[in-house]
Amino acid sequence: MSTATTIAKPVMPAKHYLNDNYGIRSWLLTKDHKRIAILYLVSITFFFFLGGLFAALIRLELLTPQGDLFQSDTYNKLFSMHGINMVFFFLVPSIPATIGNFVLPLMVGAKDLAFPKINLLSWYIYMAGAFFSLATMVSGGVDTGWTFYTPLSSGYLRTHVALMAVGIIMAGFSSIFTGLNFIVTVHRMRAPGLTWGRLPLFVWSNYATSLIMVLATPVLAITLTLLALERVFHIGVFDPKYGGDPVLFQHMFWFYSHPAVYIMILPGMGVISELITCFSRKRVFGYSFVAFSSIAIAVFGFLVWAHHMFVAGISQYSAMIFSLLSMAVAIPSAVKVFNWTATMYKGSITLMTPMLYALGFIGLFTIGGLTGIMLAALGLDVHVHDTYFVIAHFHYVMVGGMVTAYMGGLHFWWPKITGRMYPEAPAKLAALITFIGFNLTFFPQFILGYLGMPRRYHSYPEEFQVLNVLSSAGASVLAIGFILPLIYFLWSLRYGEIAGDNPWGATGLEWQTTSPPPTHNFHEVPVVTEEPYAYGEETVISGH
Amino acid sequence: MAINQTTTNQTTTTDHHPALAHHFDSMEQQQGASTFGMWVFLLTEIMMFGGLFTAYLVYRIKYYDAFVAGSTSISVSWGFTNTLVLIASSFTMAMSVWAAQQGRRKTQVRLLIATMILGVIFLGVKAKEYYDKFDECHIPGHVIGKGFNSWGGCDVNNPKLGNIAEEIQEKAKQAGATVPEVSAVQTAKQTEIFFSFYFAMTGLHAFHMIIGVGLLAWLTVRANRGEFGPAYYTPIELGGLYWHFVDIVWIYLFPLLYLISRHKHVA
Amino acid sequence: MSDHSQSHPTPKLYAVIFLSLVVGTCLTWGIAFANLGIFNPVVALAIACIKATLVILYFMHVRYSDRLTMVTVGAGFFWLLILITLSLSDYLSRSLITVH
Amino acid sequence: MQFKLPLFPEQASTVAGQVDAFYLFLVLVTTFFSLLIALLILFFIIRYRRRPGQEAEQIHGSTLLEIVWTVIPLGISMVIFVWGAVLYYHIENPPKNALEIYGVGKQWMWKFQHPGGQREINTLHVPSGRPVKVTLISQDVIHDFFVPAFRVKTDVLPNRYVYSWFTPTAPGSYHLFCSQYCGTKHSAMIGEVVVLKPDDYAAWLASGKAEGSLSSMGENLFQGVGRVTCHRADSGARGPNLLGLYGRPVRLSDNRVVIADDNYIRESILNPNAKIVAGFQPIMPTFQGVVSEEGLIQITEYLKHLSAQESEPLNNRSTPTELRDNEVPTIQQELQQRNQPAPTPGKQP
Repeated sequence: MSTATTIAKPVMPAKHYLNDNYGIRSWLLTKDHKRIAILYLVSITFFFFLGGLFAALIRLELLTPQGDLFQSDTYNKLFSMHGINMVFFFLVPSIPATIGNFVLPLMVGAKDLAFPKINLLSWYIYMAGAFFSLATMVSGGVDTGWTFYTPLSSGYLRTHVALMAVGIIMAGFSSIFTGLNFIVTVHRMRAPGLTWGRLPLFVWSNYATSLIMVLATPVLAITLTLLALERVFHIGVFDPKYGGDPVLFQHMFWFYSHPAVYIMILPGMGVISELITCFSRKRVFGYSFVAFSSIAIAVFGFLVWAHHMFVAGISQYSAMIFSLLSMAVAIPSAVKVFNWTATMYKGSITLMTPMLYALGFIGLFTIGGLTGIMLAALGLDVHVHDTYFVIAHFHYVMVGGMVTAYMGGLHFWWPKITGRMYPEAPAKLAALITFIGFNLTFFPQFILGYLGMPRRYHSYPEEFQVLNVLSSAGASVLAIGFILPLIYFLWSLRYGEIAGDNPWGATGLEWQTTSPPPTHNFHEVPVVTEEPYAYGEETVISGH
Repeated sequence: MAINQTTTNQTTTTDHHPALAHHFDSMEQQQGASTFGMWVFLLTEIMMFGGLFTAYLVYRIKYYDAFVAGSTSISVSWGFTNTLVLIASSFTMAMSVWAAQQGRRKTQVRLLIATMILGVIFLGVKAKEYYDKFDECHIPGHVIGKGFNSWGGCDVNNPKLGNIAEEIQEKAKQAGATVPEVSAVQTAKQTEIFFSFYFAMTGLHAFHMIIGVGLLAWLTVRANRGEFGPAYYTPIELGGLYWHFVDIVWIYLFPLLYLISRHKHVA
Repeated sequence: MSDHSQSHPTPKLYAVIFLSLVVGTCLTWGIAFANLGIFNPVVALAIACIKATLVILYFMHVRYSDRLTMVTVGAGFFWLLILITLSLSDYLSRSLITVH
Repeated sequence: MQFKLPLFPEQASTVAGQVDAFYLFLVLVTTFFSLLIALLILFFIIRYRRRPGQEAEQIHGSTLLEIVWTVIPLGISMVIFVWGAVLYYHIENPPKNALEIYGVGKQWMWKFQHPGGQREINTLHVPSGRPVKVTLISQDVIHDFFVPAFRVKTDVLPNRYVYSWFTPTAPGSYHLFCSQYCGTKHSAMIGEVVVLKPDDYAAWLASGKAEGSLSSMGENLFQGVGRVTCHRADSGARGPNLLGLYGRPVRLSDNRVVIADDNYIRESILNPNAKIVAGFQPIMPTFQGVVSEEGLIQITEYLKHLSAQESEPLNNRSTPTELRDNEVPTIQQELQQRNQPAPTPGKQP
């Protein structure tokens, strides 16, 4: 363990948020944002692996074209539950509710989030939603797909759609409360001297995310409420049988679900900004451009939803407007990628695990983003819409982007959260395995999609088998890449090296307190006097 | 924001108000945060009702005649009364916030109770309206309402019970036009979707009202204990914001649901 | 941030607002029975907007609040407008298309 | 299963090549930028790896660079948008002279009807070398008509006609997929599109059994439900004359003008009140639940047929429209004169 470090060996602080008090009550009734973050971490990890299990079964089924492993109904449930669990119970809360919850108050130098009780409430609502989701699964699952398109979901399926809708509405409210808390905290709780221009980019991106959560999620809530009412009482709002318009459901659904894509990716972008600067020992290139591009993405993200509906029967004029606006959203994303790359220029780069994830993110997100432009391009979307091309695209953004960033962030702040280091060698290996497995899984799906394999197919024509086998093989590699961290993170809780306050030599207020931080975060109110990422004039930040 | 001087002794400046939470530096900050938080919450409420309004607009354009017929069949005088009741309750609510700022405990409690009573009156009227609709079988949904029959009402044989098709013909006759029966029957059937929106929108609104009344009851108890005064009146202010928001929603619901093209059908 | 506590409206102002709201309601009600063609909903919504603005500015104290609150309120209505206009842009332009 | 790994689906329609060209361009753009970023990163991590005694050089940014990498992607994305939009417009709007075929999607099969009355299930025969317009509607949930080899796709909605058109180029058999998730047997809702040489197509049509052309079946239906008594040609008729209606602009009682296309006719049958022709009373009963989707298609086809026979101007007749022909510039003046393949009915192979 103890390698030759020149500085005195770091020690654990005597009193911190983890040993402040003990017992199940101290966790379940805590108002400490750090403990709530841990509660969230545990819950979403569960859903991540549950969703992953469904994904594994899907890939297993698709090994052969005949659809011989599961009944088609079972398969339909598998991909629906995979999508629902991953999107609503893992991706949406992932970075904001765990890393964001933990780090954001520290970053702005606050003692807690503005509304600690609401923060705890949001976790309970999430758990209630999770309970509904699990109850649905236990009682047979739903087979609507995560998109719940009417009239299939409202009138034709005999599964517990309404129950699942309630679960998702609850998960939605939990993210509304998280967003609300973040917005107020960033506005009202910043430490003295911490102006908007000095906020870490992670805070900016979480702020932008929160805006979307607050503005878009209620529309999902009302849409799914109407869907549930439609299903239970047949009120006729979305069902053509009673005079409703199924395309309206799609409009309202995507008004949330497109911005929700940015809920899922923006926090990841924030993490990457922190990682790239830290491991390049550099200020971020073009701070204000990166910061404002987050806001721009959040705002533009609301104007493009119907690019999911180009072939769904919307008017051609409308389709062109939405396509044009979709192009606009690509610009701020491109600006971010270029700025991150430029940040590394003339840096002093070390390839620690978080940095590996960050670099993986940039590459995969670039591909994911550019294929997104392909999908927003009208003439091409007609062909690739609802094929595996779409699947590949959003997994490049969601897994290659968000999950990679999440893993990077988790490694980066792990010492702050637990006070101990993760083991570097297996972590690097896991990062590599993830990267390779990911590309092997999803790159073939681009080709599959262009060849015309529609999504949500239980059986498929034989000529698609080669690519599907490749993809399934990749998935098994990917699974190892995700299980490995679970093992060594747990291991490190007990056996990891003591990290010290600032193992990375990073800037940012969260590194100026102890690891793990005390319950009230700072022993004295921090005062900010310089820009973020002031890696140039490094004063050696000692423990005390 | 952006207080740039380095204030070091923030925790010891003022005497500690009992309502000040540990993670805030001052009552000012706490109040600012709470009020702003409430506004952000109202933002989500706007979007939630907004989704319904959008769907409503789409169908209003699509089934305009049916929306006119549906709208005509609900009682405009009850809606008008309820609007006045709600506006009055907003007024008393605003006044009770003022009373809290002035530190007048008694006035404050009385005004809160008045607001609550007005809220309950509103809900009572709403219940009466719902009952009427129920009586006339203007209940949407192929489960609860068993669907509209071809006349848009309970019973073809008893046209007095909210027979929309009959009403359409009647009103047209008064205006000097004739609407054939087949046509009236079709429109009557389509009013079902209007009633879906009528119940969804007023129902969601009434749900907010019920929560609001509960909130007011809690505030009244606290106000009666004398918790609010010039130094600390945030909860009552937040309750007020919520109540006024619910009022605003109704201000839009009233013309959208009750007043679609009333003139056509008045002699 | 401000010290807005002393500039809150007085009961007299509240009463004036209340009366204008009542007048607005009566106006909406009265006008609904006059035939203004397509201007009926326009007028009704215009009055509703004025009433809502009065409530927001005075009863909800936005007129006496900081810019942040105003921006928040504005953002709410702006996003609502996005939802409505872009959705309707589809529905209203569908009939423009003549499929041969 | 043989081990071949194609990167493109077959090209079997006129747009396929255009879509592939666009796709290649986009792939090129994507590859260029991905490689650019990847190579830059690779270069930086090697060139600027941490070495003792070498500090990072602090750079705040460069507005010029920011403008450059805002404007260049913006320019490229505008090119993509325009190219895509032009292509989309082409893919979405069928030419006037297209051969019309009707399709109904239901859980979980496709049913097609040819103008001559031939029906098929899950297989669609089309001639090569001429545009084919498939008018589609769903009987239950949303389906999607997707032929990868043609690069066309359209969601098939309940309650509304949608269109898909293509000009097949190469004879052969191609996949037809339902690509909108539609329930249990979504992945079994597949079929094939068989492209035949025009001669073969004519032969195929002749060999098919049909109990009469679509429009004659429509005529039967039309008379069966008694509409012929309402929609007579003389001026005393209770309903508008339907002769020559199809494809024309109709002035409605609220002064709007709509084109009497498939969706209008369908709506008028099912929901006659919605769009009432000026000068007529809304007295037509609804036929919701009386006429099936396929029946509706037949009636539409019958009305089309009526219009196609009617080539002279309709100025002095009790027309459904109060517009005069000279007020109507170009809309659908020339209706498709289908070269109906020889009279088919009743021929058994």
